[in-house]
Formats: sequence, C-alpha cells, structure tokens
Amino acid sequence: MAARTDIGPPNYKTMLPPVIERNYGNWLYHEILKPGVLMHVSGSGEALYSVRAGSPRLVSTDHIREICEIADKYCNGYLRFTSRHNIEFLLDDKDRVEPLIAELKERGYPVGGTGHAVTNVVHTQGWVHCHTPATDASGPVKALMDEIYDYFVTMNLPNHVRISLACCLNMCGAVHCSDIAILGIHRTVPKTDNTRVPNVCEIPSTVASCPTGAIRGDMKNKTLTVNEEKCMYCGNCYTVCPAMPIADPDNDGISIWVGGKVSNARSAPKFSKLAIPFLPNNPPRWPEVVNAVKNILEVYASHARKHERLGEWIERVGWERFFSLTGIPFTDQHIDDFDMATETFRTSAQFKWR
Amino acid sequence: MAARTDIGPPNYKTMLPPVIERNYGNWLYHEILKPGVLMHVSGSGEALYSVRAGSPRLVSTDHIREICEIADKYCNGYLRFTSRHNIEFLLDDKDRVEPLIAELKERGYPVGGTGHAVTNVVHTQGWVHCHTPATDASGPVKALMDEIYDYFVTMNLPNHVRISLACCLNMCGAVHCSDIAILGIHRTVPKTDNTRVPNVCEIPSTVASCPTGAIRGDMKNKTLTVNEEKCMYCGNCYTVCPAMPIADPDNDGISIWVGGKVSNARSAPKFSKLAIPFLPNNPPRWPEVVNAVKNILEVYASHARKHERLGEWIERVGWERFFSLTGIPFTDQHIDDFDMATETFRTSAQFKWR
Amino acid sequence: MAKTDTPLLDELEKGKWPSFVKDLKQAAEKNPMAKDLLHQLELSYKDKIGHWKHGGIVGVKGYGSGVIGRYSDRPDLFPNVQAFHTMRVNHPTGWFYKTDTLRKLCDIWDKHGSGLTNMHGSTGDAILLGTTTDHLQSCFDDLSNAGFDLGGSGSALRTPSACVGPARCEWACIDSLDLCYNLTMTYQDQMHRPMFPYKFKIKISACANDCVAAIARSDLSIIGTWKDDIRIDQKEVLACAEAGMNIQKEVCDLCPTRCMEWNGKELKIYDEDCTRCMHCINLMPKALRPGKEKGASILVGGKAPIVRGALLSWVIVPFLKLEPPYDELKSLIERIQDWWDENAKSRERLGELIQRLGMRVFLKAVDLPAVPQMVKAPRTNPYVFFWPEDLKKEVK
Amino acid sequence: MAKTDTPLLDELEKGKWPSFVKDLKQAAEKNPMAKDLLHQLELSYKDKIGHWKHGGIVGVKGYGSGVIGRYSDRPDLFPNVQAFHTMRVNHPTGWFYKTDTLRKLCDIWDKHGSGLTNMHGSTGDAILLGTTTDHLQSCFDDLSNAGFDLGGSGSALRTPSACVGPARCEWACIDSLDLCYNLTMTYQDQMHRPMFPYKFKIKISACANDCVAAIARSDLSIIGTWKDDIRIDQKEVLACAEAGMNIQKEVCDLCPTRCMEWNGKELKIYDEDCTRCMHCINLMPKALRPGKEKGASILVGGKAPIVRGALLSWVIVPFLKLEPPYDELKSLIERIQDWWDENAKSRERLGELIQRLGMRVFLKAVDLPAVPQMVKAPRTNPYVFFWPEDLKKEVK
Ligand code: SRM
Ligand code: SRM
Ligand code: SRM
Ligand code: SRM
Ligand code: SF4
Ligand code: SF4
Ligand code: SF4
Ligand code: SF4
Ligand code: SF4
Ligand code: SF4
Ligand code: SF4
Ligand code: SF4
Repeated sequence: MAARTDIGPPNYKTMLPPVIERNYGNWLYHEILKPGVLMHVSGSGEALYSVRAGSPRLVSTDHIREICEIADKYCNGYLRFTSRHNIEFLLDDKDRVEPLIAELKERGYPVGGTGHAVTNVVHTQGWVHCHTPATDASGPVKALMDEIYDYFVTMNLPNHVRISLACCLNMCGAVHCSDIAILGIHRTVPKTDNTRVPNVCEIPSTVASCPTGAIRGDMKNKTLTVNEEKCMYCGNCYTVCPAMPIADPDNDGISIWVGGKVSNARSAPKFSKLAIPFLPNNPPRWPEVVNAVKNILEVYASHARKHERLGEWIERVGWERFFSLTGIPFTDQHIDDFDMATETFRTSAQFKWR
Repeated sequence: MAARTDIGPPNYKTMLPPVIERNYGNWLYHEILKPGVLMHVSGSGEALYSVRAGSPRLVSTDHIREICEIADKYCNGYLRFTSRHNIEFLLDDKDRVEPLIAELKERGYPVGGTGHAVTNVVHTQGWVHCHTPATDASGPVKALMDEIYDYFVTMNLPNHVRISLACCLNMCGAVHCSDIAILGIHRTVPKTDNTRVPNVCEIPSTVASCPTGAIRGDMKNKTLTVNEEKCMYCGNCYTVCPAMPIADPDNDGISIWVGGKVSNARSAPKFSKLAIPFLPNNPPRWPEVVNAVKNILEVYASHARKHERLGEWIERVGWERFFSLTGIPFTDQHIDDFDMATETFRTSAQFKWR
Repeated sequence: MAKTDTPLLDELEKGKWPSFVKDLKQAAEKNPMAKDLLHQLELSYKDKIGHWKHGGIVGVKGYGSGVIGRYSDRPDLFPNVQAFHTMRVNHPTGWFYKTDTLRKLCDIWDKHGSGLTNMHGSTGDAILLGTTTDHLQSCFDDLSNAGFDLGGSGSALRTPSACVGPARCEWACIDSLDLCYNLTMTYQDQMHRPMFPYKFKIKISACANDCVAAIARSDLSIIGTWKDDIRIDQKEVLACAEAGMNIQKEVCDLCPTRCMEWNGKELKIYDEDCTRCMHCINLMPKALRPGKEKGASILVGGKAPIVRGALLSWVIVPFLKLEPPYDELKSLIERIQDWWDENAKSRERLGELIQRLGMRVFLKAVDLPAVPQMVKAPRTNPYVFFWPEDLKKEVK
Repeated sequence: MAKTDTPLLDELEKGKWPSFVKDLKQAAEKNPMAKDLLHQLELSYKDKIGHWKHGGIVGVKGYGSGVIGRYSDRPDLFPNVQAFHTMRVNHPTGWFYKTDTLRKLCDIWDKHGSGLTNMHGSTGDAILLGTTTDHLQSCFDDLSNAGFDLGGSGSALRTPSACVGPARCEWACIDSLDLCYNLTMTYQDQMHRPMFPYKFKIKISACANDCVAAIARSDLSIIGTWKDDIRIDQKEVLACAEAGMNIQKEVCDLCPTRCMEWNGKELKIYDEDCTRCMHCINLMPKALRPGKEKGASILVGGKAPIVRGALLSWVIVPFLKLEPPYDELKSLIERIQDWWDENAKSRERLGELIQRLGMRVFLKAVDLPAVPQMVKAPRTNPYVFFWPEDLKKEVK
C-alpha cells in the first residue's frame, strides 16, 4: 500500500483511558499517595491513579512489549510516558495499585520519581548514536542512578531535583536549566583536515559557525585554519564541516553544572552554572562524575530549606558558600568570558568569606 | 618665580580643623540633629558639628569669598565641600550652630541635604562650557531644585534620593547609577561635513568610536558615511571628529532614568533604567522635565517603604507597577537593544497585570 | 560469570537502576544490527571515543526530515551498522498510548530496524534507533499505514510537544493537548519539508510549572496562566494547617511577591501583586486553584547554547485566550516565522535573530505593542533609537 | 523689573534654590569674559544649542593635561570668550579647605580668568572656568606658587578622590584620605603627562556606603570593609528600640542575607552570613560598628557608557589590608596599568579591555587568584577555555 504522507501522529484522543475521557479538564486536585503513585480526583468524584516507573529510555522492542503486558494486566492497556521518559501506568481502580507495584518491583522497575525526589535523568545519544559526543550518555546515567537510586524511590529532598545529561555542547538534553547538569566537553581544538575541506565543507558557513570567531577561511586555497587561542572546543565547526573532527579520547570528558530550573514556582527559570569544569571519561562507571553529582546532591539535601530548589538554595547562601560546602575548587574557568560575561562579574562590595 | 611642577594638591592635613586633627579616626557615632546638621562624636568625647548648605556649584569668586567670610565667623576658617558639591561648615562649638544657620538662611543658603532628603544634584557643564551638550546643566538643575526645594530642607522621604544630570551620553555627572537621572540626548544623526573630514578627523578612530558600527570610512576618498538606521545619536563620533556635529535645536532634549544606586546598603549597586525616553528642551525652566522628576519623586515618596531606595521600591513592586503608578507610557524604546539587551528581557511567566 | 566479549558494558548490567545494556543484549540476541551496535559501543567504552562518522543525508520520499543518517567508522568490524539511521516518529500528543498501538510500533521496528528505540527522544519523538538506507522507505510505509508519521528534523518545524495538561492535571489553564495536536496537524508541511533558516520548536505547558520545559527549549513557548484571582477554599487551607503544614513559612514566606497573609485562620491573597508563579497552589492543591479567566503567555527565543549562547524564552504576549481554532495564535506564529524566514541567516534561531536585530524591530514587524511585562527592567544604556516619525522636522 | 538683555536667564534668578545666574552676573559685573559668557549662554537658551566649538588642545609647560581648551563659535558676538579654557585644579583630598587657601585661589582666578568656578567638578577638581590661552602659563605659575597643582585630563590618571573617611566618619575602614593623597603624590607623572590608552580614574570610599560613588565611576575602586564580626553594643540596641525603631522590620527584615535575629532584648548576628552591606550599622550607629580587622576590597572597571556601555566595577581582590606605604596596592595598580597599557586600543578603558580579552586573561596577567567573590554566579555558557597545561598530552 502506498504510504500517505502528512497524516500526523495518532490522535491522542484515541489513546486516552476512559476515566480520562470522562474527566478531561475536570480534575480538582491530586495527592501523592506514596513515592511513584499519584491520585488525581475529578469534580465528578472519580479518581485516576498513576504509577510512575523508571526507564533507561534506550529500550528494546521486547522491553516495550513487557510494559504493554503489564499495562494490559492492570490498566486496561493504557499508559503514557512522561516528559522525562518515565513510564506512567494509568489505573482507574485503586485496588490494582498495590498489585501493580508488586509486579513492577519484581520485574525490576523502580517506582518513584514523584514529589521531592530525583526523577529520571533526561539524556541523549552519546556513543550509541551520535557523531559529536564528548562522552557517552546512557552509561553515565546508569552508573549515577544506581548510586542515587534511593532518591528516586523516596521523597525526602528539600524539593525535586532534575538531573540531565548532554553528551556535547549542542545540549540536546537541554541540560542548560537543570538542577544538576552533566555535560560532555571537548578540550582540544578540532584537527582540520584541509585535504577534505574543499570537498565536504562550505567555507563561509564553517567560519560563521564559530561562536568565538576562531576560524579563518582561505577562499582561494579552500582551506580553514583554527586560531588555537580563540577556540574553546565547542565542536560547532565539526557539525557543519566533517573535516574538522574534534573528539579526543585523552582530553574529552565531563563538566558539571548546577542550580538551573525551569518552573516559575517561586523564582524565575534559571540557567545552570558551572560547578566543575572537567572530570575525566572513565567508563564503564564514571566514578568521578557519579561521586561529584552525589556530593552536590547530598550537600544540598542536608543544607537547603524545605521547598528550596538547588539553585534557590545556592542563591540564598551565596556561591562562596556553595563552593566551600561542597569542597569544589573555584578556578578562573568558572568566570565567564563569553559575550555577556561582564553581567556575571560581582559589581558590589557585598560578599561572604566562606 | 618659576613654577614647580608635580607638587600635587595642598596636603589635606593642613586643611583639617583642630577638632578633626585631634579625633582623626576616632569617631564613635553620629547623629543628624536636624536637616543639614550632623553631630559626630569621638571616643574622646569631643563633638564635631557639620552644617550642610546647598550650592549651585557654578559659583563666582565673590560667592566663594562670602562662604569664607561665614566660615571665618563661625568655624575658625574651616569648611569643606561634599562629594555632591554641597558646602559643609565645620564647627567645634555647638552654640554657634544655630547662629550660623540663621545667617545662612538670611543669606539665602538652603540648609539640608542630609538623611532621607534630596541632596544636591550632581551635574555637568551644559551650554556653559562644553561642546557636546544636548541640553544645559545648571538651568534644569536650578529649575528643578526650586520646585523640590522642600525635599532638600526636610527629611521625610523613605530614604535619600540622589538626582544627577549629565548633558550628554558621556555622562560626566555619572548619572548612570542615580535614583533619578536627567540625561541630555540627541535624536538625529550627525551631519558629516566631508569637506573637513580629511583635515580634522582620523578615519579609523572615528569608525572605531561608533558603538553600533554605524560609520563607514572611505580611506581613499577620505570620507565618512553614517548609516542612519544604525546610528543612535550618541555623539561619540563627534568627540573624536569635529566634522560630525550632532547638536539639533529641534530634536535635542532630555531623557529620565530611575532606580540606580551606588551604596551597597541592603541591595547591590544598580544602574538607572530608562523611565522617559524624551522630553523637550524648554528653557529657561524646563517645565516638562521638572514635572516629570517631581512626579516620580512623589509617587516614590507616597508608595515606598521606610529605608527603601527608589530602585529597591520598584524592584519590589515591579516595573509594571512603576509605569502604572507614575502614568508614564511604556514604549519599545524602553526595551534594550544594545549588546546585552537579551539579559533584560523577561525570561519567566511571572508578571503583574498593573 | 562466564567471560564475555563486552566486559566493560557488562559492568553496567549490575546495579538497581534498569540497565540499557540488558536491552541492547536482548535486541542483540535476535538482531544482527543490535549485536554490532553492542560491540561497537564496547569498543567506544574501551577507546573513550564515538565510532560514528559525520552525518549523512538520507530520507523518505516527499519528506526532507524525520530521519537522521548515521554510518559506522568501523564498518570493517561492524558491518551490520555500516548504515544505522534513526527514524523520528511523531508521538501521540502527551505521550499517551494504548498497548496495541505500541505493539504495532514494535512489530514494524522489529521488521525494519534494530529493535532498539528511545522512548522518547528529548524533543519528544519516539526514536527508532538504527536501520539501513534501503529499509527507510518501506519502514515509513508501514508506519504510515499503521497510523504513524515522522516528526521533524533539520531546518524545519520540530515535533511540538505538550504537558499532560487537562488530561490529568488540575492546573491546566489551556488545553495543551488539543492545541499541540492542532498545531502539529496544521503545520505538517513545515515539519516535513525543511524550508526554514534553522530548526523551530514549539512546546506547550498548561501552567507556569512548565512540565515540558517549554521556556528553556522551544523557539515558541506557550505557557498557561490566568488573569483573575486565585480561587481559595478556606476550609481546605485550614485542613492543610491542621495536617501540619506551616503555612506562614512554607507558603507565605516563599511567595516571591509576599502578597499573602495568614492569620492562622484565613489566608488572604493580594491578587494584584501575585505574579502567578504557582508556588502556593502547588503546595495546597485542594485549597487553592488558578483563577477562571484562563489563557496563556506567549514567549519566544528559547534554545540551547549553539551559536551565541543559550536563551530562555522571552515574553512577547503576556496573555492570550486560547480556544480552537486558535486563529489569533496561528496568525502570530505565521507573522513570526515570516519575519524570521526573511531576515535570518542560515542556522540562526529566532532568538538569535531578535538578539541581532533588536526586540524593537521584531515587535514592529510582527505588530505587537511594547508592554512592561516584556522586560525584567527597562534598558540601562542610553543608546536609544527613535523612529523617524518621533522626530520634529527641522523648522528652520 | 527693568528690561534686561538676558530675559531667559533672568527667570532663573527667581526661586529659592541658589541661582548660578546670580553668580554669572556677579562675575560679569567685574569681568568682561564672564559678561560675554552670560550673553552667550542667553543666546544658547534662545537657540537651544551650545555655542562652543569642538575642543582644542592647549596646556601649560611640561604638562599634557589639566587644561580643557574651549573656543566660542560666535567670537563675532562674544569676543571675550573667543578662547575660554578651563583649568582643573587638584583639590585638597576630602575637599577640606582653610579659608585663606580658598581666598588665594579666588585671587589668582580673578587675576587670570573669568572669576567663575565649579566647586567642584564631578571628578573632584576645583574647576576654574574660562581663561585665555596666554593666561594659562602665568595662571599655572601663580597656582603652583600658592601650593596648588593641576589635576588630570586626557589619556592620563585623573585626579583621585576619597570620601571624608576617618576625618569625620565613624565607619571608615581604611584611611581614605591618606591613601588618596599618597597615590596622588606617587602618580603625579601619570596624572600630568598623558601616556595611557585613555583616562584612568581612582576613587576611594572608606566603607561600603561608597560616598564617592567609586564603584560607578572609577577604573580602580577601593572600598573599605572588614573581615571579622560586627561589634554590637546591646545596650544601645535596646536604646534604639526604646526610641521607637522597629528593629525587626527596619533592620532584620531589610538585611539582604537575613542573618540577624532580634528577640526584643538582644540582637544576634550570624556574621558568617553577613555580606557587610552596612545597612544595620547605618541604622544604629551607636549600637553597631564594623569589625576590627579592617581593609578594603579592590574593584576595577567602572565607567560611563561610552563606548561599550556603562560598567560598575568588579571585585578583583575581596580583601586587602591597606597601610602606608601601600606597596602591595601600588604593585597591583602598576601590574594592572602595565597590562592595560600594553593591550588596550586607543580610547579603551580598563573595563572594556577586560571585557574584550576576558577576566581569565586579566587575572593571569596581573597574577591574581580566581575566587568566588569575583562573580555574582559562575558562567552559564559552556564555552570554557583550558590552559594548555591543564591538558593531558596525547598518549597514543
Ligand atoms: C508527568 C509530568 C508532565 C508530563 O506531561 O509528562 C509532570 C507532572 C506533574 N508535575 Fe511537573 N511534571 C513533569 C515534568 C516537570 C518538569 C519538566 C522537567 O523536569 O524537565 C518541570 C520543570 C522542572 C524544573 O523546574 O526544572 C516540572 C515542574 C513541576 C513543578 C514545580 C516544582 C518547583 O517547585 O519548582 C510542580 C509543582 C510541584 O511539584 O509542587 C509540578 C507538579 C506536577 C504535578 C503535581 C501536576 C499535577 O497536578 O498533576 C504532576 C505530578 C508531579 C510529580 O511528579 O510529583 N511540576 N514538572 C512530568 C513528569 C516528569 C518525570 O517523569 O519526572
Ligand atoms: C559628606 C558625604 C561624603 C563626602 O566625602 O563628601 C557623605 C557623608 C555621609 N554619608 Fe554618604 N555622604 C556623601 C555622599 C554619598 C554618596 C555619593 C553620592 O550620592 O554621589 C552615597 C552613595 C549614593 C547612592 O547609593 O546612590 C552615599 C551613601 C550613603 C549611605 C547609604 C544609604 C543607602 O541606604 O543607600 C549612608 C548610610 C545612611 O545614610 O544611612 C551614608 C551615610 C553617610 C554619613 C551618615 C556617614 C557618617 O557617619 O558620617 C554621612 C552623613 C550623611 C548624610 O548626609 O545624612 N552615605 N553618600 C557625601 C555627602 C553628599 C551630599 O552633599 O549630599
Ligand atoms: C535525538 C536527540 C537527542 C536524544 O537522544 O533525545 C537529538 C540528537 C541530535 N541533535 Fe539535538 N537532539 C534532540 C533534541 C534536542 C534538544 C531538546 C529539545 O528539542 O527539546 C535540543 C535543545 C533545544 C534546542 O533546540 O535549542 C537540541 C539541540 C541540538 C543542537 C543545538 C541547537 C542550538 O540552536 O543550540 C544541535 C546542533 C545543530 O542543530 O546543528 C543538535 C543536533 C543534533 C544531532 C542531529 C547531531 C548533529 O549535530 O547533527 C543529533 C543526532 C543524534 C543522532 O545521531 O541520533 N541538537 N537537540 C533529540 C531529538 C529526539 C526527538 O526528536 O525527540
Ligand atoms: C568638567 C567635567 C564635568 C563637570 O562639569 O563636572 C567633565 C567635562 C568633560 N568631560 Fe567628562 N567631565 C567630568 C567628569 C566626568 C565623569 C565623572 C567622574 O570622573 O567621576 C565621567 C564619568 C566617569 C567615567 O570616567 O567613566 C566623565 C565621563 C566622560 C566621558 C565618557 C568616558 C567613558 O569612558 O565613557 C567623556 C568622553 C571622552 O572622554 O571622550 C568625557 C569628556 C568630557 C569633556 C572633556 C568633553 C569631551 O568630549 O572632550 C568635557 C569637557 C567639558 C568642558 O568643556 O569643560 N567625560 N567625565 C568633569 C571633570 C571635572 C573634574 O576634573 O573634576
Ligand atoms: S548532545 Fe551532542 S553528542 Fe549528544 S546527541 Fe546531541 S548533538 Fe549528539
Ligand atoms: S570548536 Fe568551536 S570554538 Fe573551536 S574552532 Fe570550532 S567552532 Fe570555533
Ligand atoms: S556630559 Fe557631555 S556635554 Fe556635559 S560636560 Fe560631559 S561631555 Fe560635556
Ligand atoms: S552619533 Fe554615535 S551612533 Fe551615531 S554615528 Fe556617531 S558614534 Fe555612531
Ligand atoms: S505544566 Fe502545569 S498544567 Fe501542565 S502538567 Fe505541569 S503542572 Fe499540570
Ligand atoms: S501564585 Fe505565587 S505569587 Fe501568586 S500568591 Fe501564590 S505564591 Fe504568591
Ligand atoms: S563611604 Fe563610608 S566611611 Fe566614607 S564617608 Fe561614607 S559612610 Fe563614611
Ligand atoms: S551589614 Fe548588612 S548583611 Fe551584614 S548583618 Fe548588617 S544588614 Fe545584614
């Protein structure tokens, strides 16, 4: 059969469980019954129970079939995924909640991620599928979640903590506004192969791709040259010009960013800020990265006030205090030197000593 | 006698009244006895009385001699000027304070400017001496201070209010961090006289002087051209190239800026922000300007909490509220479009309706 | 444990969190592409470097987007991933699925691809990870016949996404799902045939909690809000207090505008000062609800750092009522895209273009009035432009 | 009133605030330059435009600065201000004067100039407003003989200034006057012979109230502070409360770090959280005093908008003990100026140079360590440079 184009996605209305169809737009309030279990109550008196389970996101078709099997058994075949890639089983029958949870546990699905918890780590492709990664994605996430698993299945943090990972500065994981962001970075300049440049690269657009103007193009000889002093290894030139590979096994690695948020609750959305400029790629378990994230998480957990997001806590106590409490050294790399750098310099005589 | 060079200013130590010499660095506390009168008490128990009087700053030698006469009579010949150009009579004898004030009043010197008051308006040359002004300096200041005189001689504002005026964007009055700033602006592009350019202008430095890159230089023909769309009339090209005069009697005028501060008390120092993009030059009394400043001052006076500086008040209630309370229209000119403009755009869904 | 040929990845089978390595192995058992992927990944773990070549443009008939081309740089070792392209399948809005739909997807992917997926990609698509060039079209045909379509990629509209909204959430101020689906259907052409200067993303959150992170990662961010007063049920407020909530500390003191007063019996909100941040409502869902005059704020410009630095979206319309057929919104979107299309350089996102040409120019072009809600604060630099019509003609 | 020839300016003789027009007229009565100035200004009031030509370089022997050249554009009408140059006289630090000194200045100026002055200019100089080219040298000679010297102008160090500090203020954490005088005397050469890329301003405030606005208008801003705990006299705190001060509201609630607790009897300060903003001390001068371990924060970069936008100074040394002969500070100043001098383009202020080349490069050049007190927050963009020495050499 000839394929129809532009039909768009399946209509979501055909995917909604009947309890939602009946109460669409009529929800009154919700309660988190326990970690991973939400109850939404409608004006009609009906209730919807959502049970949230963790997922590695990179899943096989058999894994998806397993999920379907569970959903068929407890949810009349209805489920959804969340914006952070967790699975949500949607039930209209309270009595099935505990049996579902029991089966999920047995099958190794963590139930949690609601309320004041760590939820799933939004992440990207890494070495599994992309061409520009400075680190892997799924691996560091798995290593980290193993270590901070308890924070997923409980709700004892001051507020929720959103951790994200992106394997290069393109930031597909949109890590730039996360409580804790794990970001793959290169640290050496691209190795331009000028024999390939004429065939595979458009010189003006490659020159234009560089945020710091580090690339000079020679239109006559069809060559590109990188000014090593001006290059900060973003890899954007490689995106537009394959002849400028930037991966470097010895110097690629991970940086850690903190204090971002997206919600408007209390404080405005914020970007994450640099905490640790570099940690080495140490597969398969990236211990330096895992420990660094855990340390930040735990310092936050033990110092912040109730409902304070990580960034809100830091802004209250001051960045001086963040660095002293976490024991992370402050370096000249923490000081911005891009376009709007001066906006981040301290323009007051107000500061703390520690 | 041949002049010695590099002797530096008179040593301030030779200018200090004996009561200061004796108690230098040993002051314990001060009190504002009444508007314009400070009492500083030393660890030794001695007290210094400072009586502050307003000054037009542009003063004749005879006027200075009059001040000297008064200082001789009440202060053993000691006085100082403040960083905002007021005169301070320095007394060691409390009993002479009231007679001094009486004489000052008789001679027309306003006594005040202390504590929660409007103090002297820092200002610049204007049409009296400079070559780039977009307005006069002394005139608008005099007109304004006549109108808000009462705020100088009383202390009933929420906090002190620092008003400054600069007659062009060079901002010699350093108005950029004032509670209320009055700033002369041009609004038309410089009229380049290319017959003079070759003789009086250095082309590359003129081109470089333009903050928005609006000037193109032709080195061969020794001419300069201004791109009218990119020029925002700062006048900096005229500073470096006399062949680019910018004054325009019909379109020069004054803009009003609010909410800046310098002290670190409570909140960090802040820049003033645009309140009114343009008011006409209307000598000799600039009624539009005087009314605009007075309106802002009075809205602040009646809405801010105790100790709140103008900018602190606005930040608490929001800029929406500032514009609605003052009745000042918000325009696209209030939205920044220079280098770091995006830092000022609202990046949250938080705002007020009025 | 028996010695395997993936010792590094094996380490990641351990631990409590679900392991992607298990999934890789599961797929590898029945699929040679998945098997080679597993081993190429093991090599990457050893070498600390990716083993994919730079991009490559592939696709399906009639579309310019929806497929990401990918080729191994070691086809000698891993011939089955020599080509290993990704297909981005547009998810059902809100990521709701019936199991039969999901199973169909699995069957198609087992037939045409590696049997590996991302549920979902960070833009929101169901990502089918890895197939060969010659399977692309047939896979697409099967998808289409099963009721699926591809999402966006390249310089096109990207798959819009929306928070769960009125389907489950009591705070939804707009119908995020209907709006998202409506826009997706309206702009199929823009999604599938790249003709913009660069990517364009739309994300919709039905309240200011912004559960799809719209403000951070979409060129056009639609965020639900309300205009009138927060609805209070004082009885339920008291119930919260009795249940142990410290209303003063947890609610009032954390309100960003401090516009609430609690006297132990009644909660008073000075709504004219409220900025609708959602905090108090979040804490007391039974007691407080958004007002009744609902709509959305429209923001533009959000994006990741490349090229000129990351941006959060900026308010351009504080409040817009949003009801089908959403004509006012669509007209705005089209005015924005037209201006962007006409003025942007290649690979210049909307936010970067506004940054380069100025908000003033943008507002004029798309015919929106300037309002104080657009700024954190007015400008501090005196480099103010005047439109020619503002000036007095020379009178001499 | 009789009809005069300055009807517009006459309007400004009215009103309660002292009138500069009175001074102009006073001077005009005995001085023809002042008289022409008065009338040229009247013309400006009529024309709404200045009547001075562009600049002009004039000066005194051996100096490159201290005089601002000025010429009328209507010498036909106002021949006595055909040349009307300003002399900038370095004020005694803190603007303290004995009347005899001031009278000397007046006598000299009556002899050589217009009899008009600014007490003072906004950089701090005593401005002698208006003399002719041929009077410049003789006026300078007379000034020098009377113990005065010129201040800075052009691409030179400008006249440093300082708050009244320990001479009268209980909060002075450094001897602003001594330091200012010492630096002024040390750097006479830099002040009088322009050899920098542009102007360089130094201002000194002895505490964070910053009464000379150092942070806003000096390339090098020195601001007094302390390191240990605020000194509290609880008896005097109580006295404030009894005198009617609402300590909770006026003091504690306005403390930016909320690090104070008041129980109606005692004020507790958590000094580790205090950022030494001065607010509480300002409100209760008898009860609270800065600590005993005193010094200053050093900040750089402050300036007005031209060319790249106004800047407030940035912290580069959070705390420096400052005692004569101030060697550590001077060495720092010289390292900074050397780097600036070597790297700046013409008319590029220090702040703009740091903005262009990066704080990282600046800190390395002047040999200062990076500390968190230098930033409001660490960087958000991922465009991080690494020094070559940070990298692992390739091991393949
Ligand atoms: C299911 C999901 C929407 C979806 O369409 O998929 C969702 C659902 C809910 N969110 Fe959310 N949020 C979801 C992603 C987000 C995101 C997006 C993100 O993390 O990428 C945000 C912004 C995060 C940020 O600010 O960085 C988000 C910020 C919130 C907040 C604000 C919390 C705060 O104090 O900042 C609330 C309010 C609260 O939790 O009290 C909220 C509240 C809720 C409520 C309680 C709304 C309701 O009444 O149903 C839902 C249950 C929350 C819970 O997990 O405890 N949701 N929520 C998303 C679940 C992700 C996951 O699997 O963990
Ligand atoms: C005399 C002078 C210093 C000098 O060397 O000349 C001075 C003297 C004092 N200042 Fe100041 N300040 C002086 C200019 C400034 C400036 C600079 C300026 O305005 O250009 C500032 C920064 C202004 C700003 O933030 O925009 C300044 C911000 C302060 C503050 C901070 C107030 C605040 O809440 O922001 C205080 C504390 C206070 O007033 O409680 C203060 C306090 C004081 C005290 C009480 C200090 C003391 O114990 O002696 C002095 C009397 C203040 C009064 O007038 O009530 N002084 N003070 C200056 C008088 C200027 C005038 O003629 O009015
Ligand atoms: C698959 C996915 C990551 C994932 O594992 O989930 C992804 C993968 C890639 N992204 Fe992305 N991006 C993905 C969501 C994002 C997001 C998040 C979002 O959309 O919410 C962002 C940040 C938001 C934004 O757009 O600003 C994002 C920002 C980028 C950028 C930087 C764009 C910028 O303007 O800063 C690039 C670079 C580019 O376009 O040249 C990029 C480029 C890429 C490319 C196409 C690589 C390239 O340089 O050409 C990656 C292909 C990987 C592969 O081989 O499969 N990707 N990319 C996400 C799409 C899946 C989906 O359709 O659901
Ligand atoms: C006289 C004075 C104004 C006054 O009435 O008080 C003044 C007058 C002039 N200033 Fe200024 N500036 C004066 C203090 C300032 C200040 C305030 C300060 O020093 O604290 C500033 C802002 C702080 C700063 O330096 O950033 C200031 C920022 C400027 C600028 C802009 C510099 C910048 O980098 O943004 C210029 C333009 C230039 O240098 O080309 C300038 C240029 C000028 C010139 C020389 C005009 C020119 O373009 O060549 C003016 C000469 C006027 C005349 O004919 O007498 N003047 N100028 C002040 C010096 C008096 C004194 O020595 O005491
Ligand atoms: S973040 Fe970079 S490396 Fe990772 S998937 Fe996106 S483009 Fe590829
Ligand atoms: S890696 Fe980035 S900074 Fe370096 S040359 Fe390429 S585009 Fe420029
Ligand atoms: S502000 Fe401008 S016009 Fe006024 S004195 Fe300074 S340089 Fe001259
Ligand atoms: S007035 Fe300013 S913006 Fe206009 S051309 Fe001259 S320097 Fe450029
Ligand atoms: S954004 Fe608001 S309406 Fe949408 S799911 Fe989150 S809390 Fe509910
Ligand atoms: S929504 Fe936010 S701003 Fe409004 S009352 Fe509640 S907490 Fe305060
Ligand atoms: S800056 Fe501080 S020390 Fe100097 S006069 Fe002002 S309050 Fe006193
Ligand atoms: S000096 Fe400022 S920060 Fe320190 S305790 Fe006093 S008010 Fe608080």
